[in-house]
Amino acid sequence: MDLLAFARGPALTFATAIFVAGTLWRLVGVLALPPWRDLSPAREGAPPNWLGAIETVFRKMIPHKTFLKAGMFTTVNGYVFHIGLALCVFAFAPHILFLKSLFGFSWPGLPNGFIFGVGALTAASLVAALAYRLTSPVLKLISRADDYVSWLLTFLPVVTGLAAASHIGARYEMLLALHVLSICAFLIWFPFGKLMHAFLFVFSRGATGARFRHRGAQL
Amino acid sequence: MRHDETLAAEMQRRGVSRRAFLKYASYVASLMALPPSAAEALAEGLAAARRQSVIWLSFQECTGCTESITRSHSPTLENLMFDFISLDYHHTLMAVSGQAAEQARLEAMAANKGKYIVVVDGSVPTKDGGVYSTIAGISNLKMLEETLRDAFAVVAVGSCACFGGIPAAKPNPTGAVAISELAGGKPLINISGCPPIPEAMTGVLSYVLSFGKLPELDHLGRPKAFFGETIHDRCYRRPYYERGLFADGFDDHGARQGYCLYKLGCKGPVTYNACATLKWNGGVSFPIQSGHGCLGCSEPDFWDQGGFYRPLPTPLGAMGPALAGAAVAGAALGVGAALAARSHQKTYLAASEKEKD
Amino acid sequence: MSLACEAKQMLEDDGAFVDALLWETHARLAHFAETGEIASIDLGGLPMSGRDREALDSILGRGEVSAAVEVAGRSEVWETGFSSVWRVRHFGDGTIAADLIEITSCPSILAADRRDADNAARRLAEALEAKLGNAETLA
Amino acid sequence: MTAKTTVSGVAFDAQGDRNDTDRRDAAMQGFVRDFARTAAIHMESCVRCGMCATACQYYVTTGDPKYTPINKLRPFEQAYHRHVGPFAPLYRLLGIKSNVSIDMLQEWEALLYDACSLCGRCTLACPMGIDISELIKEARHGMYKAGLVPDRLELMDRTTKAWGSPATPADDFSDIIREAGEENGVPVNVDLPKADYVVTTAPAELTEHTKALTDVAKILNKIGASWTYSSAGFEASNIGYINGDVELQEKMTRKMIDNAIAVGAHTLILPECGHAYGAARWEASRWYGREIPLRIIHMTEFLGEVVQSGKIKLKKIGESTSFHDPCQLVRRGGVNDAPRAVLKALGLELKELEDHGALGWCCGGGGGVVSNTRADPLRFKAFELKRKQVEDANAQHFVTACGQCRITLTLGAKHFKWDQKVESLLELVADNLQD
Repeated sequence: MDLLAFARGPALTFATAIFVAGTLWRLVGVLALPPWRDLSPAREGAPPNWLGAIETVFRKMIPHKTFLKAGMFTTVNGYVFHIGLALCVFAFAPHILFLKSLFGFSWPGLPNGFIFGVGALTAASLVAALAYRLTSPVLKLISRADDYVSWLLTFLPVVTGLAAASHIGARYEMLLALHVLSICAFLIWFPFGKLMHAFLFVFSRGATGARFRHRGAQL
Repeated sequence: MRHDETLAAEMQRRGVSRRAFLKYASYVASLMALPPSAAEALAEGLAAARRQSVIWLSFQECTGCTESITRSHSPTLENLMFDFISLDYHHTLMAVSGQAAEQARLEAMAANKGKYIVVVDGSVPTKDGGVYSTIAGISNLKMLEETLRDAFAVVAVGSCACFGGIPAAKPNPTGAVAISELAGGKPLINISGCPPIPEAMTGVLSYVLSFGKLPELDHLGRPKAFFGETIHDRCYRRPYYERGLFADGFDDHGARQGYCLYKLGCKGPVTYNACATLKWNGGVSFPIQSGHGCLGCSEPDFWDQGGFYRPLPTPLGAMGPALAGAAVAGAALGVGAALAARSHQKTYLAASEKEKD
Repeated sequence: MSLACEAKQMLEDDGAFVDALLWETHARLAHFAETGEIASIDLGGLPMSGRDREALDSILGRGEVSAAVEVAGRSEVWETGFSSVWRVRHFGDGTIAADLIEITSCPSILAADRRDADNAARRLAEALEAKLGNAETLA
Repeated sequence: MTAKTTVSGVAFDAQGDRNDTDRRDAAMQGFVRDFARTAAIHMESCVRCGMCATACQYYVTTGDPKYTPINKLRPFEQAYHRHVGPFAPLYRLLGIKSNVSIDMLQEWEALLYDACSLCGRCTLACPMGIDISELIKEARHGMYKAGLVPDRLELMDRTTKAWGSPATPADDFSDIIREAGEENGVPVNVDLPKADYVVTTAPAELTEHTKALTDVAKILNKIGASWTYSSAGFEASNIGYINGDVELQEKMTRKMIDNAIAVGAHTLILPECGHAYGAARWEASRWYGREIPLRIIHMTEFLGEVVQSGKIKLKKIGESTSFHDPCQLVRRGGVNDAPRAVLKALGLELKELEDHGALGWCCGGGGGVVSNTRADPLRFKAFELKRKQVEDANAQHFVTACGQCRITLTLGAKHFKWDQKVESLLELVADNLQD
């Protein structure tokens, strides 16, 4: 079996299985903990908890202006690589085919040249994020191994993807195999590190949203 | 059969000038993307060479490779190859049969000891002592071993000989293996494909004949001149790929427009061969041009890559059961973890209560 | 313009490629004029369309010499409108087998090889002897 | 009780004479009991983006990264991962997340008590929506259990346990009320067996701001309500809530609620105190164990009600004012409109601070910080932010609706010799009642 067949075959199946099992393990493990029921009467006119939660999931997409004064880079750069990653994952034709094979439906993609540009921008943005993490005193203090591992495992699929698309560095099937393997590594790590925020943000924002909107407080 | 005369003298005897070598050399140089200045050296080499004894062994194969080489597109030019070599044994093409045929092989081996080239098409069954394919009562395994012993080099022609091919596809009932596994250190060239492009076969033989050495090979032993680039890299439909324009079915708008066949399972991006430039049937067409994706036939295990119509980026394994199992396991672990945490918390609280008392 | 039309256009418009080839030819020709070093450009491996080939030949044009060589099929050789720039096209069974631009005084496929002369001399002598023999017989 | 410093030179207080291991284990027990679903989700969700730092007055004014809000949670987080998180058994097995060390707890005491006013501004800045302030409050539960609390706060805790209030023995309460009534010429009700409204107090009103005691009486008398103060349940500030002493928090909650039920009140009025609102309005039912059969409202909500319903009429002051939003009342309590409606009824033109409402900066003294003298330098540093915004608003009055905020702001002004009076909304209303 060559490396590409290994990557597309057993490696990908294993990694995806770990991803699914780990993600459910972590989510269920947290959500199955008993809640502290809030018996206090809601503020008059407060939305029901589920609505407060959903409102907040969206509300938190945009930071308050006052926090942007110091957090502009974090916010803008964060948006750049999140949108970049989303476009690369969900709008690149080969990726759509991959997702179609998993979910059974597909959608139109964007031209490769455009995706390539987005990928390059995303890689640059990730490098900037790392540089910021390594230089900001606050981030240096609060960062831990998880942050650097998660960064690397996000960065690798982007650069191997760019290399594969531009045929730089090695033969295409080797680059493709490395790309798939880097995604395997990403998937395996995902449930155990902060990458999990891709799912957790809904619950995290939602929980605070329910708490605050119940009180009639703004977020 | 011994061949003492130079090819130039032999051709001259037949009233053919050295221009024939020059023209043939131009042709081969162009095929193999050698610098045009190499054409003259190639012509000189060919002219000075002796007729090359070639022993062609056919094992577990379908004769498609022989069909391919004998139907090369320009008999007047390409057939010169058959003037340059002496095909001393090829059981499909030779006139004699039976004992006489095997005798011819042994004679050629004796007469050209250390100089003859062995061409093999087909894979060799190794299971159960190789009983699954025999010629004249001799197993392929034994015949290969015997013939290779005094050969100068071996050329594996076709994906079966190069990589095991279809006989070695799962579940490989005969234990078929590639020639490379049995070549025992002899210089080996793989010319893969199912079948290989005829020009690749004649080009490589000419090169060896003229320069007395192997051309530059890739990591799979294939001449880079023909296997240096992917079908995708040289495909005329590539701009559609870059634009994200794909055929979604074999009879949809995209297919009629001639859009890229990637979504229909084309293996062009990972297949190294010259189909997109040399094409087939005298440069008439190649699979993608006629509307079908590349099968990847010149790559190892092309039969076992999950299906010809399975797009390249899709996973090879059956994900469904694995993921369902993982989901159940993950949820169970999650519930278990939550219960464990609760009991752990209770233990802690109990300890704390005790302390209070 | 729709995306599909654009892509089609992209496949067809490739005039820049022929220009590059002509500049390359010019450079080699100038070098030949200066040093006498011959050169040739193989068009076979280049991704040229029929249209490109037509464009190339219409610019190069036809010069003073045109020749056909019949060996292992047909070959056509002609000098272009630019002296010392030749086009050599080998056919095998009707299709193009090799297609070259050669920058030289005379393409080698046209020149006879001296090593063939020996055989030719013998054959000519044989032809003459045969002719003489015939005359004697007649006489 | 001894004042000590950690290896890195940070001061910490320790109560009791337990050995380090016992202390550490007690902290872990305190931490672990608080991880319910929401806290666990929040513990899992941090992406270390650092946005919370930009929201914290202690980080912004000092630039010291250790004041980054999420950093203050490190021991709590470590306890979570080791004992409660979904991978906790794995971590314990592999020894990946070690137990919290006593050194770490001592180091973090100042971060959890001196450098956090529980103002919750970081919660609004967190893109993941982590309620950091709530988590810090829960982390304090473990710190209290371990006896690692600033001595000044612990002193208030012990006083409350002994007296029923950090300000005065419950026995003296009725006297203080009656004296204030006489002094200010306002008829007061204390320890009536039955009343519709029970009014509660905060320590500042029993010591410095005694006029507040009669201000509320004046308004209640004006609307002709049946109301009373009760010696059996007057203390609303709930030091247990602030210190992380959950037993005391529960005790104080029960005392106040049980009394109000006994008096047959339909409404319990909380004093002008932010944490009282958090503890009673939103958390009381958690500690009381069931829904509470009466209304609990903040003084500001009460003022809003009587003003907006027209039960009282106010004289128009006709000047401009700025308003300091008490964090627990506005940001974490949702009472944003009532104080503004009252100011409007007073005919005051409101000049909002640059950051106001839910986004207002904390006075810097909440969460016990103002009582914790050890934190004074940090608190004064944080005060600079507020001062600048108040000066920029350039209004004639500066009003707030929380006694603790008022004390903190007044102390700050005094420290910087800044001539700015901080007024109470209740007092303004009481002083401008129309006959």
